[in-house]
Amino acid sequence: MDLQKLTIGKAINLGLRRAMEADPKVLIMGEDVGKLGGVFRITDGLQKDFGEQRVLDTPLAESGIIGTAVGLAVRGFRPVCEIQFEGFIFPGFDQISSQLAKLHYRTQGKIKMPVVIRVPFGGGIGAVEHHSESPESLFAHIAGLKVVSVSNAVDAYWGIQEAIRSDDPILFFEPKKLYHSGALKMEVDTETAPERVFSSAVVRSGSTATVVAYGPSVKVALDAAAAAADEGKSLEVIDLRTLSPLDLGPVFESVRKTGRLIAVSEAPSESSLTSEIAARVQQECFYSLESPVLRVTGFDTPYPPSKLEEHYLPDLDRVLHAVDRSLSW
Amino acid sequence: MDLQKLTIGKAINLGLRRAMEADPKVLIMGEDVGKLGGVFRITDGLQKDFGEQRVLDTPLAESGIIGTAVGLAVRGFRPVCEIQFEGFIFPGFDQISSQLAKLHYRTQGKIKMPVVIRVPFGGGIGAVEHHSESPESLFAHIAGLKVVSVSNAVDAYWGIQEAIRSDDPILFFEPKKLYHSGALKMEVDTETAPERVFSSAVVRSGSTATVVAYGPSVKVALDAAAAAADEGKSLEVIDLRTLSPLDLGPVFESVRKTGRLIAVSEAPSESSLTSEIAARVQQECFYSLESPVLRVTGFDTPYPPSKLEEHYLPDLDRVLHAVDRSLSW
Amino acid sequence: MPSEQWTHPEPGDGPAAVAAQPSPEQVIAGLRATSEGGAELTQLLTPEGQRVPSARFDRYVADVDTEALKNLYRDMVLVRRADREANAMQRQGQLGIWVPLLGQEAAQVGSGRALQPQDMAFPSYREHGVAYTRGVDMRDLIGIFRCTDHSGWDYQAHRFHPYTIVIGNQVLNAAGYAMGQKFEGKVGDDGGEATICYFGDGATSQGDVHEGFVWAAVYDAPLVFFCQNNQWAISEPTERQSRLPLYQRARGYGFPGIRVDGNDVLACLAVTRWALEECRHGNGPVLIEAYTYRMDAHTTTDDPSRYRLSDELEEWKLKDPIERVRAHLARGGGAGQDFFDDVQAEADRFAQQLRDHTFNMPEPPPERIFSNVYAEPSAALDAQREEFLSYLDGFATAGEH
Amino acid sequence: MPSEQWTHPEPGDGPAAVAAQPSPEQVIAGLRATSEGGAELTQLLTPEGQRVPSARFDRYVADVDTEALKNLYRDMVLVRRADREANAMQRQGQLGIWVPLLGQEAAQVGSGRALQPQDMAFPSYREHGVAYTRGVDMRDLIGIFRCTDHSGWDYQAHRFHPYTIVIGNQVLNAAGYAMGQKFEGKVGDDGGEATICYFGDGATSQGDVHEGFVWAAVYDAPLVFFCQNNQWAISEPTERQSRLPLYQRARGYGFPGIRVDGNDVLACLAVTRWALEECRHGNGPVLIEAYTYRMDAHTTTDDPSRYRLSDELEEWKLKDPIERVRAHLARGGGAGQDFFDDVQAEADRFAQQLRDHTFNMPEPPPERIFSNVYAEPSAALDAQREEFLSYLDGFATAGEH
Ligand SMILES: Cc1ncc(C[n+]2csc(CCOP(=O)(O)OP(=O)(O)O)c2C)c(N)n1
Ligand SMILES: Cc1ncc(C[n+]2csc(CCOP(=O)(O)OP(=O)(O)O)c2C)c(N)n1
Ligand SMILES: [Mg+2]
Ligand SMILES: [Mg+2]
Repeated sequence: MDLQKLTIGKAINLGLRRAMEADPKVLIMGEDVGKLGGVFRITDGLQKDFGEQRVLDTPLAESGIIGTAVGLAVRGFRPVCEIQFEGFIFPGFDQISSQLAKLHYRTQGKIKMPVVIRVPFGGGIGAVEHHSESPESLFAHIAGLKVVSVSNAVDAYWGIQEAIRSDDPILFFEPKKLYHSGALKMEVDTETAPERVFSSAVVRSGSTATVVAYGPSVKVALDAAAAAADEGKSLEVIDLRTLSPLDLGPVFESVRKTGRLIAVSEAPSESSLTSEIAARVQQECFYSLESPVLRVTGFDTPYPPSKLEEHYLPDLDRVLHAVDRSLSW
Repeated sequence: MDLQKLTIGKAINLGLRRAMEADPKVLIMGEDVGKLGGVFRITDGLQKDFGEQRVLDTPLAESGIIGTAVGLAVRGFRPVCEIQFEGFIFPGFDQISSQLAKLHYRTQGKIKMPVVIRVPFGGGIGAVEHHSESPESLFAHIAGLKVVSVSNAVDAYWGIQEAIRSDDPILFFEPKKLYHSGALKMEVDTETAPERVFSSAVVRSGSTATVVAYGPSVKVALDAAAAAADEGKSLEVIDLRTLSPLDLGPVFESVRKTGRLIAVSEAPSESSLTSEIAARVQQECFYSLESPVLRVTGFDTPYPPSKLEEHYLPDLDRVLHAVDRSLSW
Repeated sequence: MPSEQWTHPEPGDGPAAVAAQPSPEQVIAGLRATSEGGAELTQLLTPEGQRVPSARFDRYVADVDTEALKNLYRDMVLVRRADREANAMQRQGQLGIWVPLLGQEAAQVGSGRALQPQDMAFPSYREHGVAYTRGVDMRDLIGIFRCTDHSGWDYQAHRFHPYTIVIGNQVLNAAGYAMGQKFEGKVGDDGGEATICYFGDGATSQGDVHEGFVWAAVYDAPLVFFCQNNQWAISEPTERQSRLPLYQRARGYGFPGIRVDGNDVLACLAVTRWALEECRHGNGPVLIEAYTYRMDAHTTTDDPSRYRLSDELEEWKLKDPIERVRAHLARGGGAGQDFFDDVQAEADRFAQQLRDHTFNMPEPPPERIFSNVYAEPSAALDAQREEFLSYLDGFATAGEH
Repeated sequence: MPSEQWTHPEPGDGPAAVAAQPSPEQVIAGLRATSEGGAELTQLLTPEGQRVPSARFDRYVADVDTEALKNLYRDMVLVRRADREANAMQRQGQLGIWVPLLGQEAAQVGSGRALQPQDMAFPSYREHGVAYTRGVDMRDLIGIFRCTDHSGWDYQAHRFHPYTIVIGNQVLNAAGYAMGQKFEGKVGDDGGEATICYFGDGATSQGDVHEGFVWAAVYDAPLVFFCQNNQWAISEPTERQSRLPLYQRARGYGFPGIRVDGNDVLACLAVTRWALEECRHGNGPVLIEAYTYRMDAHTTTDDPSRYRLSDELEEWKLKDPIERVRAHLARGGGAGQDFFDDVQAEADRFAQQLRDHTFNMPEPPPERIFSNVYAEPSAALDAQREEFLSYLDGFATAGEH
């Protein structure tokens, strides 16, 4: 057993390295991913060790990155694209929705699309505009794509490898705020693969209410659960991990037990993933719910100047407030 | 009072004409909107009467259409862009989400974005790929945009004018299947403006259950209500008209009366507008709901070959089936 | 076909037909602009069927003897006949839509026949002629237009990518594929691989086409950009997209651009062979503008009389891609009436097969909606399928449907 | 500043620094490629401060006497001083990030001063020097980088659009604006209007920039595309974007492209004036490539030592845009030490004002989150705001925060 203490960022870096070692068809592509190792250093060292034909500093255009990745996949490669910040994925939206998501369906499975698009997402880093958004719901709405997110180093290390091995196109959302957090460093057993990363997982069990979250919000939910425990409330926390298709079985099970659900996400709530969770839970757990599903999310506004982000982003207090509202409904 | 019997398509055409007469800053832009009058003929005759500087046959690129419309709006124009089919809006997604939606917010209101993007959407016309989709939820999730849809000639005629007069960027979704339906021709009083088109409206009252729909699905809902009446069930039908921000007051009110809600849309259900409706209604009407909010939608797949669309699209039977499920929950 | 099909609004819609009448000056300017290819047009066969020598390109068709030319003629006749048949079947309600290639046979057959088996082609949506040269059975293609399927051939076997409808997308996909050929070391000698990518004059405005140019140039991808300038993007003439002839676009990127007579099958063959050789040997990419004309409507839902004059069509008929080969063969004694009659008869059989197949195509089953959304199954989607199928079963059982 | 700021991973991250070491040949090739502008570079002032005559462009700066040149010098010194101050303030934690313009003062001041008041400018995110020439108070600009605001000046009054971060977007927005100038009949004579649009070398790969070229060409828009080729797009050299010098990109679209020494304020002024005149008179668009160098990091979160050599920087220091004007003024007797000292003192005061302002900027109130999402109010959003504000009030009342 090879145990390594890793940040989330380093875990992805190491996972990418393992995937590249395992399969010569795996390519890394994106802006500044080569010499610089990416603006977050997630691809650090890979170009040096695998060369410029496997780690490509591409021209500056996201449609180009994704559109050529689609073609490379048709050729038999397994491209892993990095989008520098989630706010810059939009020029690539068309290639994602029109080609990447649909080629397998269009060709009745004759063309596989083993493409991973890595997207650092979310706020809390004190950045300027377009660097702190959470657009994952947009991709969850597009059929043919898989959308996942990780919240810890173990899932990051194994998840990126699972994603790269998958024959489906995957949007891989990475909680940029937590990349280099020393506090979140974890012992990762880099040899014993878990059965499957991209299913929902109960990460803390409890009985008073259920909190479902993903990506950077899992930490918020866990912090809230710890705080709630001090007040004698026992929160069950579920990390979704797969955002589309959703794996809501564990959520239904939990809600049938607790009767209450709070869904947490940094994204605006309107027509979002948390809407979907509420819609499905109210249907599947209609007679179990003791209060409506509540949502703690970013507001339905553009991402504000980041001096205001502490107000915009769900935090421990807002989650606890929602728990209280749920309990006193 | 000037009464004219109009199809939806002709009503939009006439509404565009009125708006252009009323304000010389109104421009029409898009592919084939000039001499051809658009592939659906919605801009028929406008270039002839207003000239090539007010009705622009643009180069073939949607980011270009929307990106230049943004600039024209900064200059003081009021561009009305036509996207030829909803499946071709994606190359323009970035300009919509990064500039059109955000410039007003970014500049604290100093720059207004009075741009209308007309999008023929939905299926049922026996078309090839990319010509039958319903991507409206994606735009509903983006803060800063307004998203609306019309289902009849009166709303079409007045709605397009209301949208063009608005200082906000508006995605105007038009039910292409119904454009030229003679059966839906309506007497439109072209002189007496209604107070406001873009609020939700009860279009048929009832007491057994509520059906909420928009765009082409309103007809399906109304047909279902007519059929249900024969079986002694009285369905209340609400036409959303505004999809973002939503105007759910009338829906809440109705659900408090009927206790049951069915949301209908051609779009896939996952992380969609109908998810949002379910999420909000379960919260606001928690104690009124006698059964969960049910959804009748397109499936979570790409739009299938259109020989299969009769199965894919919500129809009268599926709506009635959902009503039955709701009643027997 | 639903009655609301998008080009059939109810009649009496007013003045647009008038707007479609250009002024006499516009007529003349339009005719000149669209029918003359300019001095830089590469031509090996004149519209009259005269073989024009070309110091640069003759060697690329040195192997094209009379037999080979007859084959090219046959290809074009078959492809046109199938195109006309499909067009007719659309009128008869057997197809939802048809995208005619009429007039573009030489551009498609010439370029398609230039490909080696190991080469890859990325079409747009009008490349039925290229599909044919890649060995795609046209019966496997018709489902797209009958709306029973989104695509239908074996892409690997034929090295012919699915049709792409979203303008420009395939150019980037092709650039990626060609990069892959390069990365795999398949570029460099006579046996090397290359890729060709088809798009229209209108498409050149799309960002994706530009990005395809950038990527292919930066990665020295073995990619031939084959732009069929058929003068129109639906109702918009090429002047709405560019000030300059489109082949000149390549100048700004640092790779060659060339204009070929797109109605000259020999020139298209020669120029495309040259371009592919360049790519094969690592000197890609190359842009070819095939100067041609869309002789029919944009699609069967289009009505060109609203935006262009029949004079223009008449002008282009004189440059018909098939007629010039026939004239050349007939005049040079390479083929007699028997040959032409045989080809016509074969074409009729070819079309009849297409028709028989089309009329007898099965409807796709409802569960197809849910098939192949993902390569790895999704429990959520499986549940959706099961629910819907049992709902349908309910009707069947109840006999309601 | 959060500790997770994206360029500060925990130390000891391994071999990337090694990967950043190019070979000696790469060093030489790199130096040559980036520091020589080539034969077609328009230059009016050599790096040594020598005035080079230009038959074509001298007339565009005929009015630039010593006084005017001193003003340009002063502009550049002030702008650089403010840039350095802001950079320092970021290091001190007063700004979230800073985007330095160091080295690009001549390109920005020269082009910015070429504008007439009626002209419009669309910047990217590094154009603090252009902002200054448009009369934007740099204090109104600093909020973006302190993250208190997304933008801060009066765009109409200054005819200076908000900064645009998404690469390439503003090029299309500028094309639209310029079309508007044309549609309003503001083009055609000396008093006409024009628009200038700024973007980088990396941006040229984006589809939006291409589409901007297409639109401006097709609509004869009075638009000057001003590309500051500062040799780098973060860590990627211009070779990752193009085979050819970027000004040649214009060739494929049918409008002029020109390369100017971007470190020569006089040449930038002259060439931009020429280009604006062309546009003003209806001969637009025009592409200018200002050949310059980003002397500092991409932003304060960037570490250029990972991808480029300090030799390169040293090479470019010899071409400093301010030094050459100083040398010219000093040598020609146009200005003495007093003048330079005065300017420096003024610059220090200028920077001090910026600093004072920055340190005293108020925090934006939470309700700002909800302001100006729409021009016309939304009941749904109002409810969200009210709920949040009363939630916040709850804390205040409870004294919990
Ligand atoms: C992104 C996108 N926008 C619009 C359309 C609708 N459309 C289909 S074909 C066409 C014109 C294409 O013209 P051109 O590129 O010249 O090809 P041609 O049809 O003439 O072969 C348009 C606008 C589309 N398919 N994709
Ligand atoms: C669409 C998009 N993709 C990526 C980025 C991230 N990014 C910011 S600046 C930059 C490099 C830009 O280079 P260049 O155009 O040369 O301008 P410069 O910064 O050198 O002035 C990148 C990749 C972005 N802002 N927008
Ligand atoms: Mg065309
Ligand atoms: Mg640069």
